[in-house]
Amino acid sequence: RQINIGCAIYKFDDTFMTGVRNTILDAAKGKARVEMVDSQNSQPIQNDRIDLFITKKVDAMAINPVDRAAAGVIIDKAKKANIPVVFFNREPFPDDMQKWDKVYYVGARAEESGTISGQLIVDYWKAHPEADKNKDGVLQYVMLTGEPGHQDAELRTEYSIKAVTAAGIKVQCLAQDTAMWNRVNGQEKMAAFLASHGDKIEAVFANNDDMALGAIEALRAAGYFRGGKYMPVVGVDATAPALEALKEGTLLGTVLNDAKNQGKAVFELAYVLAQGKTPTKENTGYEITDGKYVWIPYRKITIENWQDAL
Amino acid sequence: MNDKYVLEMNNISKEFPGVRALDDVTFKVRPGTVHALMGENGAGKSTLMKCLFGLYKPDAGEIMINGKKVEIQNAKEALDHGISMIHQELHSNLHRNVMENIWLGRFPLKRIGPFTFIDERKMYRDTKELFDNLRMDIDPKEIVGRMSVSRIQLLEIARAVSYDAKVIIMDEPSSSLTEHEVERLFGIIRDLKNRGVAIIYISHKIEEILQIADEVTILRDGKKVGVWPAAELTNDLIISRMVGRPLTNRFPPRENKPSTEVILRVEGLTSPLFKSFKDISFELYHGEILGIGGLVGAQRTELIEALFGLRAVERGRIFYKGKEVKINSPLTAKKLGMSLLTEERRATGIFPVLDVLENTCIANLPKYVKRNKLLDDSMRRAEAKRAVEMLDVKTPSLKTLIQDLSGGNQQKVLFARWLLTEPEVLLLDEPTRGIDVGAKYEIYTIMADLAKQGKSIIFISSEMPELIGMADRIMVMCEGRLSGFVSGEEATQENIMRLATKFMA
Amino acid sequence: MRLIESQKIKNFITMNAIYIVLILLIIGIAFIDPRFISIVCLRDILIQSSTRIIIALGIFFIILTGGVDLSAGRAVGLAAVITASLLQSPDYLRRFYPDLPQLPLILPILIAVAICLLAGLINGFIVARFGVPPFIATLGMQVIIYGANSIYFDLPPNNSQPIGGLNRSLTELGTGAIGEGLYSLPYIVIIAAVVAVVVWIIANKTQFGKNVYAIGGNVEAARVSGINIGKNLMVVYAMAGALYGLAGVLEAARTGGATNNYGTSYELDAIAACVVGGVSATGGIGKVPGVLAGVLIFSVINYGLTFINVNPYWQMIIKGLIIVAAVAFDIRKYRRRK
Amino acid sequence: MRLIESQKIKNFITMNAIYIVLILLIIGIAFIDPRFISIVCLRDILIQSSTRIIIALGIFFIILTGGVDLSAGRAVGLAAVITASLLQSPDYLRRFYPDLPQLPLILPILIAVAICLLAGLINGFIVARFGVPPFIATLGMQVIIYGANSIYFDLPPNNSQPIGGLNRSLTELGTGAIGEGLYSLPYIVIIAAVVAVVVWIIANKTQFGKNVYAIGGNVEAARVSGINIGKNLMVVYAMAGALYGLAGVLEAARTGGATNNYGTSYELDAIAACVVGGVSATGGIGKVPGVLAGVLIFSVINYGLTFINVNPYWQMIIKGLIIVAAVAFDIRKYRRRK
Ligand SMILES: Nc1ncnc2c1ncn2[C@@H]1O[C@H](COP(=O)(O)OP(=O)(O)OP(=O)(O)O)[C@@H](O)[C@H]1O
Ligand SMILES: Nc1ncnc2c1ncn2[C@@H]1O[C@H](COP(=O)(O)OP(=O)(O)OP(=O)(O)O)[C@@H](O)[C@H]1O
Ligand SMILES: [Mg+2]
Ligand SMILES: [Mg+2]
Repeated sequence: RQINIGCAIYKFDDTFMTGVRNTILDAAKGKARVEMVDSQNSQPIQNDRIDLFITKKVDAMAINPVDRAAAGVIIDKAKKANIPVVFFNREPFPDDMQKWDKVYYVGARAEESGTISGQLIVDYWKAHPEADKNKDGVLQYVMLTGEPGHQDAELRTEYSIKAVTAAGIKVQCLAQDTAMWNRVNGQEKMAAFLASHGDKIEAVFANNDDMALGAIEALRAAGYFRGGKYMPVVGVDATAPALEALKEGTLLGTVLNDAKNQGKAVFELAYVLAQGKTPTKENTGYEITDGKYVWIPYRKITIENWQDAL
Repeated sequence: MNDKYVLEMNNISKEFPGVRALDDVTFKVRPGTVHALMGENGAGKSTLMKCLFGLYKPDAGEIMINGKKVEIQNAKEALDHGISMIHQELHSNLHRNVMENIWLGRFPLKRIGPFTFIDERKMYRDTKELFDNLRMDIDPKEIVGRMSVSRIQLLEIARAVSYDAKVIIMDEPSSSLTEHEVERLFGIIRDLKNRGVAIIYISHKIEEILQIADEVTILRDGKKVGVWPAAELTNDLIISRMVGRPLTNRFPPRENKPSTEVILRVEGLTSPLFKSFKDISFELYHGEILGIGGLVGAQRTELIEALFGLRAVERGRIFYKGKEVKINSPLTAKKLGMSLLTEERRATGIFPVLDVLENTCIANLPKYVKRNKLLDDSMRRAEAKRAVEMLDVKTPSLKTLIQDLSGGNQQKVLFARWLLTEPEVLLLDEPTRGIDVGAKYEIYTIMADLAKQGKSIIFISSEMPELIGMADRIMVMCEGRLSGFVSGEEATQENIMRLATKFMA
Repeated sequence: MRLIESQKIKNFITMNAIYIVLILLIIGIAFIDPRFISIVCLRDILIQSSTRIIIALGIFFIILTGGVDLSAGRAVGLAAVITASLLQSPDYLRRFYPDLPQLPLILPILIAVAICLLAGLINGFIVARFGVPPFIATLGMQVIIYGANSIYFDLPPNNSQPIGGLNRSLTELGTGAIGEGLYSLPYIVIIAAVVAVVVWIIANKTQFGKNVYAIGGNVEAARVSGINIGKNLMVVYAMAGALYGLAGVLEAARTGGATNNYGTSYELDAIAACVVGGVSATGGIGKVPGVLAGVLIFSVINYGLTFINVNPYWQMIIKGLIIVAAVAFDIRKYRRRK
Repeated sequence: MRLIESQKIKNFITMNAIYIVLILLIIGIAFIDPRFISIVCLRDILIQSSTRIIIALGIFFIILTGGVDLSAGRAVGLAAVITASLLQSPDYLRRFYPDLPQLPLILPILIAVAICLLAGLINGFIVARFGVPPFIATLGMQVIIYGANSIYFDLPPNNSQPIGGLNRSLTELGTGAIGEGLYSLPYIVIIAAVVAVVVWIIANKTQFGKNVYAIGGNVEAARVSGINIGKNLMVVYAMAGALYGLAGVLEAARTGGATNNYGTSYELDAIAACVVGGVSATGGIGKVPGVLAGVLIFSVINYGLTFINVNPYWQMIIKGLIIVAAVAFDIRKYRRRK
């Protein structure tokens, strides 16, 4: 019997999700048919897509929610239609996860990506006393955030700073603004930050690599990365251009979300569930925590290990 | 005559940037009379009426209705004060039907429970009744955009009448009506008069004024020249008071000699539309002025628009200078050396938001392109200036937006536009609509001059004296068909009228 | 005789082009996958069209006046967030207002609708009073609403977390139905149908409706007929605002959650649906059934292409082609018969 | 005498409202942080305005004809991706075309511009030939371009990875300058200035420009005047397309990378800048300096509010208010004198 799995991605052309969906499709080859749909970064559209999966009576669903709060309704629908669900990459709230036993989650803890980028700065700060340019013992930073209200943006912003303060470093936010995840805005906002704060800035946090790379362009234009003038910049995602920047020494570090393992785990779980079986470490190849969770950790990427992210 | 006034406008002044449109004008109207307001293009007639109707706010002066001073801020208040208006520029919503246009702003309503809805049936009945009373044959449910200009004008007359107003302003109501319809309008006006309604009548047709008006106020350059009982006035008196000098002839002498050489030959031209022109054949000679007469709906407009490539042709051939041509766009027609002054100034003539300079030059741009592909601005400006001066357009400057000119002056700018292209064949659709006598004479002179230079002119007119006075030959149409030719010398109102109704049931 | 018949058929096709396009689309998709012709799919499509219909009908009046409203989507988002924040289950852990007592369903809905109505009213006031082009007035409102909504959404203790755990009464409104099983009628579809009927009546049977057509058709003509342009415009924008508010409530109800990004760029979809449905962007022309057909065409395309499993990127290309073709086919009825 | 003077001043203010708004804005921001008045800030603002000016000037002609172009942003994105994919350094690891030889700078630029020009031409053709409203024709093109760009961007081995490692020759174009240091003149600003001058000449000194104003002023009258509407519209849309293409190339050059999301909703910014700059959305009215002022107002707001460190959410609200107020202030000059 042909097994059908419905898979809804929060935004089809998201760099990271493209990696995940490609692995899912690869893993499914010869085993199951995966219907891959786009939610266009809109929860209502995703709900429409899920209605469609239910109408078509797929055997299992793999859902990358747009808003994790909306998982409750999705689980209700799935339960009513008796179609198991694997959520991935954005973790539903635990109370929703408890609603039904055929609900699983594969992904990383979103907070962790923030924490790691904070640690990158901490490591640098501790290793380089000259990083405290004004010698006040306080880290003056600027922050480029993603789309306002976007879950990853909020968590990365919050936890990156938490990691720094947790390491006992005092911080001062000189400026924080949204660059809407993109490189153009990252560059333009950074230019304004530089004009306004100049050399007072001691570190740049960006919620993703694209914005970090934009900031680097602005810094370069302001004379950084030449003649010993340096600024620590961190991003998240480990995209190809980011790795290039690591290599040339402009980007301090980034955080790798492991698309390959996430995609593979998602498929394996959904595949097992679609056959009416219960996932275990044996039939999926992944450790299942609390009977529902498969955790794929984030990884810190710096100039030392950038090859690992290729 | 009643010596109480229903309406008094005292010492009204109104200034626009660059023009003093009204300068201390006093204007008084008695109930139950027709008071004509006259003056050249741009004299301030429409402006005065717009002040009365609340569309403009006068800079100075007061308005009294039935002896009481009133402030009129907008059209609604004017209507509430018993003033209604037929506007010089057509003001209809072309997408909606006739009855919705008539009752707009005061639809008959009915209540169903707590809600009020439009009473469509009453609206239909009321409209039918209105048209029956006015002896107009218009379907209340017809979409206005599908009607001809003159029928829309009738509709606007009906609307103005339907308000049961004390004062009805008619700003050039007859400019797009045929004589037959003007008669009907006068019948309506007499009825209204008998009911005690005061009519303010604006027109450039002096015959009409002498026929219908009781009193005449004349404006010149925004100032009041005076007010006279119509009985004391004659054609020449009115003209000399309007223009400020006597004007001896209505039509200039014509020295053109139509040659026997044909410039344009049309054979069996037929429109693809069911109710349009059919089997039209005629010839136009070098240096000839050919008039086209007919009643409204005779499809004269459609015919010459088809000649100019604006409308499709199903059958028929056109020969230009002996060669057969296919004219499927105005561009082709223009390249052949033809020009068309269209009937609807607002819809197909002016570029309202552009200035006089651009409006004048637009059809003639290729001539100003220099070697380096840029436009020769000084030449452009010089030519526009010359054309505007030749036609005596009243405009503060070439930079004034055309929408700020008076209606008649807009028409002159359009005339200037086509003269600049130095056409071989001019197609003119009601060229003197809304133009004052002085300017009309100038336009006639230009037509005569062009013909004398060997240019050929086709012109549509619903004013028979104009056809008779200006045309070498008159082609008459009836219901889309050609009903005959009359030569200029033999033309009389009677024989034109006979041909114009030839195919009517 | 024969000729007249064929002429008539041609005419019928021209005048009803948009409905024919809709039917052809459905047939085309069913041809690829016959299971598409089913009650379930029909119901899915109706459900997906519901909130869009409500938004499109709001913007419909504005386009009729010759205007446009770019703030529609953000208003939807604002209403969704407000409703969600005020209607969480008392036992939910991360409540927006931890100590808020249980409110009756209708109250938050009214608050959300009223706030959007007010935003619309301000749009209308700015357009009518200051003559600001609707594009700019509503663009300004768009960013203002988004800013305000983001500030609200970011309030502690919520701190920009998606709002979830909505009351059953609300989610029931969004996902429930009258009756059970195949032939059940979702509430949300009923609401959209009621809105459509009411809007149809307003547009065709009331003075206000006729005034709107008059303003869009020829604003000068409307003015000289004594219509209060300003007042009517304000009512139009306010009414549209209220409808966006309602749509926002339903979006929250349907997904069981809300974030400040709900409704992003819905206005484009709504305007497109109107224009596809024959509403003229310059005002004065358009009908309610046309708008419904416009929305349905988009829904059928979206749902249908996903149904037959077309790659999302190819979906975009096909969608673009269909829409342009549909309108090119439909527009012929307005072309000046030359 | 006194009266006439004050009248004149009032008139001057009305006619130049938009420039006055711009100056007031700058003064206002400088008041909060005087360091804003500096060469660095000026240069940043000019750099950030450059690509926007190019896009706005493209859309400017389209709005003059009474149209609109929703595909502008996506065209920018497409051009950026094409240029970037064809101009990567040979030693970059993740090249889009691993074996592509080093191309001369001009070739990929020409390819990108030509493709966008073609897309514009198709827009123009559909609008002119089939009478499809520009909103729909260009909305269709928007999704089609985005779909096509996404497919291209998703090709292996790239698989939707941001494209980086651009050739120095290209990034130099985007970030380099004539001269060094404070008083250097960035190439990108020079390019925008050249485009502005050329567009100004086309608009004011050529037959084509006059035709465009005429078409927007009254399309029927333009037809009667012997203007070839179809041909002119096609040139307008094609020219706009080429400008978007150029802007896309510069976006890639300036940021040193590209993704398929480059340019998202730039059309809205561009239209807004035009309307703020006094271009009438119904066509026929508008000037090049107004468009420049419109773009600069947006840039100054964006840059300035970040400069003085306003919270992003409040930035939105302030931005919305400023834009509406600016236009309300400016629009008075078009209000019919009563
Ligand atoms: N809105 C306006 N702005 C500027 N000038 C105006 C405006 N309206 C009218 N004018 C000017 O006021 C003067 C009087 O115009 P008005 O329309 O009253 O003339 P008129 O007597 O009705 O002429 P016509 O017979 O041609 O209709 C003209 O010079 C005209 O250019
Ligand atoms: N089917 C139609 N659709 C749109 N407009 C029409 C139609 N038929 C006629 N018209 C308009 O009505 C006007 C008058 O048309 P028609 O040809 O019936 O009368 P006419 O004798 O040419 O009128 P006139 O004597 O005023 O020039 C034309 O300008 C034309 O634009
Ligand atoms: Mg420090
Ligand atoms: Mg007048």
